Amino acid sequence: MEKATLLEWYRQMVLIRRFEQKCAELYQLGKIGGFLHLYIGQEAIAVGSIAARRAADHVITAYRDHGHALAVGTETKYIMAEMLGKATGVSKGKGGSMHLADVSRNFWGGHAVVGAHLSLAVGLALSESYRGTDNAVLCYFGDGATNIGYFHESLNLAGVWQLPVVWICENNQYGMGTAVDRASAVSEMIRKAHAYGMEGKQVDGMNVFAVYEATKAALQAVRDGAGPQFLEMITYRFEGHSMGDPLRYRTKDEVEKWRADDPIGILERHLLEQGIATQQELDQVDTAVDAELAAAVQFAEESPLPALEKLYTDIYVDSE
Amino acid sequence: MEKATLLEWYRQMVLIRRFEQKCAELYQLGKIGGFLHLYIGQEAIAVGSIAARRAADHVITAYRDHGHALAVGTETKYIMAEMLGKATGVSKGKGGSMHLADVSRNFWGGHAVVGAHLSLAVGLALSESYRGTDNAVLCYFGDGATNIGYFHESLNLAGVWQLPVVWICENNQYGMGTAVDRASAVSEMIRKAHAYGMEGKQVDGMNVFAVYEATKAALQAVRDGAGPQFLEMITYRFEGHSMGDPLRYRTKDEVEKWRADDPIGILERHLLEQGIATQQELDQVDTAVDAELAAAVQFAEESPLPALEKLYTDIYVDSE
Amino acid sequence: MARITMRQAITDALREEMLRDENVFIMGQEVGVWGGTYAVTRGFYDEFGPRRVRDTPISEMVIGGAAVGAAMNGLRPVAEFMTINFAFVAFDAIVNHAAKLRSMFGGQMKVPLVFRAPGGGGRQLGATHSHTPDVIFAHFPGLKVVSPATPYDAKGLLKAAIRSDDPVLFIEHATLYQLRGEVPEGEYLLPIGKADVKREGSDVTLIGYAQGLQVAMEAATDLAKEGIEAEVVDLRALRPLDMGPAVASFQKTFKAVVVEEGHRSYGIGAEVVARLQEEAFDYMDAPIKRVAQHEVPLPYSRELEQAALINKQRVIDAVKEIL
Amino acid sequence: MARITMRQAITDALREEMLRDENVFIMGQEVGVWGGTYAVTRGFYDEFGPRRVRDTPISEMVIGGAAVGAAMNGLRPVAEFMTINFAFVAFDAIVNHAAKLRSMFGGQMKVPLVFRAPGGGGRQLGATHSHTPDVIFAHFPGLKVVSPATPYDAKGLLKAAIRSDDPVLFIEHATLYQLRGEVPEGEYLLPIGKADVKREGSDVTLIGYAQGLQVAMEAATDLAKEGIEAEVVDLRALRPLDMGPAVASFQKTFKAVVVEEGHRSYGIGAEVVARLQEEAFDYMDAPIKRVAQHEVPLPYSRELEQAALINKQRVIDAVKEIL
Ligand SMILES: Cc1ncc(C[n+]2csc(CCOP(=O)(O)OP(=O)(O)O)c2C)c(N)n1
Ligand SMILES: Cc1ncc(C[n+]2csc(CCOP(=O)(O)OP(=O)(O)O)c2C)c(N)n1
Ligand SMILES: [Mg+2]
Ligand SMILES: [Mg+2]
Repeated sequence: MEKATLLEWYRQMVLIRRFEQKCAELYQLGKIGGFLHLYIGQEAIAVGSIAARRAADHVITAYRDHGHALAVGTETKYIMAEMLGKATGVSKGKGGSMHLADVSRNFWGGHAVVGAHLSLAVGLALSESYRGTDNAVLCYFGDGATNIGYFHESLNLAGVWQLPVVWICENNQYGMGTAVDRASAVSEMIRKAHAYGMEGKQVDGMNVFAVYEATKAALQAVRDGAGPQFLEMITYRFEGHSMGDPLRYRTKDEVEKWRADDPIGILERHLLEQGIATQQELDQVDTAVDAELAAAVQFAEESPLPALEKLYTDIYVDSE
Repeated sequence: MEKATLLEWYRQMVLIRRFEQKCAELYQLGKIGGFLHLYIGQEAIAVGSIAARRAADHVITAYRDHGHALAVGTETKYIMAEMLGKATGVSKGKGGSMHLADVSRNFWGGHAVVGAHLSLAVGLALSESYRGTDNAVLCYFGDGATNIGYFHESLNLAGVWQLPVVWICENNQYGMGTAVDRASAVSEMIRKAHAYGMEGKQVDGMNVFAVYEATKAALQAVRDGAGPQFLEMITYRFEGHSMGDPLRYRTKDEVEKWRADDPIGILERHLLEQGIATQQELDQVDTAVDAELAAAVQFAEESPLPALEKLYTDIYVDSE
Repeated sequence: MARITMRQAITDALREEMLRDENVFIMGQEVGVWGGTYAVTRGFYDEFGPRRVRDTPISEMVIGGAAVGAAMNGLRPVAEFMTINFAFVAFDAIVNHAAKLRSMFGGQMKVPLVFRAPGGGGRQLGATHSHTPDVIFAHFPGLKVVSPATPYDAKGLLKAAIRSDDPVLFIEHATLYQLRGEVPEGEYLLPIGKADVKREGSDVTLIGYAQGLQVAMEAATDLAKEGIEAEVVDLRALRPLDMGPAVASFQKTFKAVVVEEGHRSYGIGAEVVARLQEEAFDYMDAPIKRVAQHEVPLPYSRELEQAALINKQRVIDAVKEIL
Repeated sequence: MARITMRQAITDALREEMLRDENVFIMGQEVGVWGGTYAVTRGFYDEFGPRRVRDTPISEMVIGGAAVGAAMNGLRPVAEFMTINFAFVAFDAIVNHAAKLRSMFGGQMKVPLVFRAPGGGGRQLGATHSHTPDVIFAHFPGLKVVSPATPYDAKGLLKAAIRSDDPVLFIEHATLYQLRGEVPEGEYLLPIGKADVKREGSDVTLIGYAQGLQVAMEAATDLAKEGIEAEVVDLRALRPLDMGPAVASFQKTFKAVVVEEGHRSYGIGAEVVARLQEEAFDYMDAPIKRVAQHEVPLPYSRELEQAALINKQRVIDAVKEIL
């Protein structure tokens, strides 16, 4: 891995972390509305896996989508503008936190009905297979999402049609307040993959290197015609499910234990201990991220609200 | 197994077979309407498995339900009356072929939306578990039904809540015209069971003894608190999916091969070869069945149609 | 009488019914340990335990279907969809199974269950999460559909729904949870399928339910300041739909505006209009107006979303157009 | 002009569009090897192969969602639900995803797909399998909903639907597949969202679509024998709903009956009535009537089922009540 690449991963992970912290603030101030789901603790997954894709590969995820939007390279300011419901937002202010997308980067959103986007991923993969390309789809979803019918039908059909999808389950141990074992008849998500003819692989989701390598291999397998692949990323969300989570379902101890595995900390230690980067270099990255974020907030704050006439636009193509 | 029991199994299987043949005739005559799905070839499954239940155990199945209705002991004439849409039918003429039920015998129907009744089975099992009984549910469904979301959610929830259900997949190799492998990412249905924490067992569905033993063991396991069980009955439907099936999807040879395994023939040979019954005894059973069926048809034909005033009855309880 | 929130009224109804009848239990996502996403069942898990307060996976189809199965066999499930938007995934279980089994099997079984579902827009959740789709459930015979506008109604109707031997979809508008109103101490039930006059007046009839009713009430208050006395009728249930009070009022005022939060086209208002002109044709002095959501998927941005939703000014304007 | 069945017209439309545009493909249960449950795609599998004629598992959710995903990325799926009853299982994919994604993401994508679904009652399939639930889909902005009554319309509208850049739900009434009508040889498209006068007359306006339109036409023929000339308007699409021809006709006849196969309450007729009284209030001579399905889950028994459904006599009776 080149140093520049590793520093870029570090930068993205720090950017996501600070972006989320800033969003929490703006939510408290009432500037962000709706539901807000933070990605803190899971940064290594979006960053490591999306680093393994080619630009022509598709990305699609659930409502906990800020990390993926930043990792595909969408400019921070357009994402922040969306958070604030501004006309300059990626989705013109119509989508909000849960519905970021950047089709120009093959990032198809941000979807809030649990499991539904897995079926969209099947369609994206089908379109590539139909055209005979070797592009693939990275589809992210939570442990809780594996219990809905959409999951089953999507993984099965992708298997039957041997479509180019890498299914990435971000197993952060809970779906809202429900621990995996209270919602799923099996504890290991890869056991579900077996039912669709996939081997599946468990990956340390706190380690960006492990994530990168596993995704790279899975993408290669897909392109080699091995059919869909399944990765279970073992991770943890450090914050509540969304803002206003009463957090009655897990202990402080448990959270502390996982926080010791902070994915940014792991990468940081690696960079320093292996002598790949100096503390000064990392600090520079942090500073640059803070500046980018401040500029993004300013851009978003200063951006106009969508004009009321926009209410009826972008609904039908034909009538425009 | 006592001789009387075996003769009763034989009688039920012959009754189902002839009932179906008679229905095909009546359908051609326009006396039965809607869709008609015959159970011919699969008789050993309903008979063998229902023989293993206690009367307090529940039975629920899909639209291919005549065999199950007869096996639970519902009088043939009330079933035939339902086929003809008569007021004396089990469902008062409102259900038809696909919607037989006999709640007095804990037979909860006949359901035509593929997979939906698996979720009802979860509810039935929940009600027994809630009350602390050791009654169980036998839930039947096809290979094709394993691909719908209902299947996944139902088997998972039954697993999480450790409910007393025996899932009985009647794998007759096709869902309508679609062979198992063209619809399912795995060929063996028991591999799906693994994803819900069940071992599963493949059973020769043409052999009523195998079916009986497997179901008996599964029911015992459920009652012993081992959680839900999964049986894959390997079988074949000898006729089309429903009346009017163009039968373009399978070869004559394939059908012939399976017909050699006729479940009635297998039982018959066993009874004769082991000296359990004489040909004469079996012939007597056949004759009795024919008489029962003739009487049932007559009863059904002579029964009145539902009065038009019945249109608004049995919809809401409260308004009656 | 105590003034309590709609949330509290619903909590009380659930708790009272669970204490009264051992067959009543609750199932749904986050109803237990979490205490209910909208905090309606807070404390229930500790009080009633995991047997009667059942957290489920994210599996709406089986939540719907298992409730039906349990009800068929004699229990009285109160199954919660976290929001009514997710009831779409369970649509077949609701309109085909809960609603149809009794009649399809000739009355052999009954299906005494309640599906609770918070609904509605106005919380910046985006297009897929902000539906007020009540009408599409009300379309199907076999179901009962209730959606209260006040704490008093919510409590009495939910208790009646739980005791009903038929399947009831009970839609709670999420922005009304904080609304306070008077609720008496003792037990009471309200009949399902009886509309209610919430305000008397003689100049115009406003007809609404749930959030729409509250907007109509606000409009009526403002109109009164201008000397226009609106009678406000609360439908309370969408099936069975009781048009009696609305028709009676219309026969007095000769003018009506229907107020609903859902989309206008093929909405609740369309049916109310159709029935009024069927049942009180000779009293029609002017077109009956409908105030409803703009025909757009609801956007996230607050100002845009609010512009798409109903408000008292739109009701007032509609009234003035026909007065 | 050739007289062909509605089935043939739909087959021809599909085939022509597949030949014209490589991005058009078909997916659904039994569309391939079987040749379509209603024989609409017979021969397609051999002609176009498994890449473009894709048999699916019994998985309506992913049939719906995968069609959306493929459409987002530039293909033009024609996804079939074997019957519209099974579209209930895919309800979320249809009304939340196909219909909402474009607007929710600020126009970043388009979703050019067609969902085909045979619907309707009258074939003794029982309550869960006999819905005419068109109205509940038409309620949602973002979708287009089309349901033709004649072979000519079916062909021209289906071709237009496939070329539309928006998601279209195309509902085919299964009892109309055998209906014959004239269809010209060459290619033609019909605009989606334009109602059509199917019969001229001056005494009363009958408004319908699909099976309801055919029943209205039968009634009109009988009424003519008694000297009553009905004008018959075919809505053809339910969203966008074009009220122009119906309003114009009503302004001439002052009387109208809406005919639909679905349930009356919260049905298509309600919206048509509401719009007529909004747009042509001064022309209302009598209550506008609705002829629709009884509010019961459809029973299996033929006589009972027929009693619940619409027929020409009920239309004639309704007309006579207001003439
Ligand atoms: C169909 C559906 N049901 C319920 C919800 C409410 N809900 C939103 S997120 C969530 C938990 C999802 O958990 P998981 O898939 O593990 O993702 P995580 O939040 O942990 O990232 C639930 C229940 C929903 N959005 N959609
Ligand atoms: C949700 C749903 N989709 C499609 C259908 C149409 N359909 C009826 S039976 C059937 C095949 C089912 O196959 P399988 O489960 O293997 O049962 P079998 O008919 O072989 O007994 C299909 C596709 C349906 N009834 N319900
Ligand atoms: Mg999770
Ligand atoms: Mg099968």
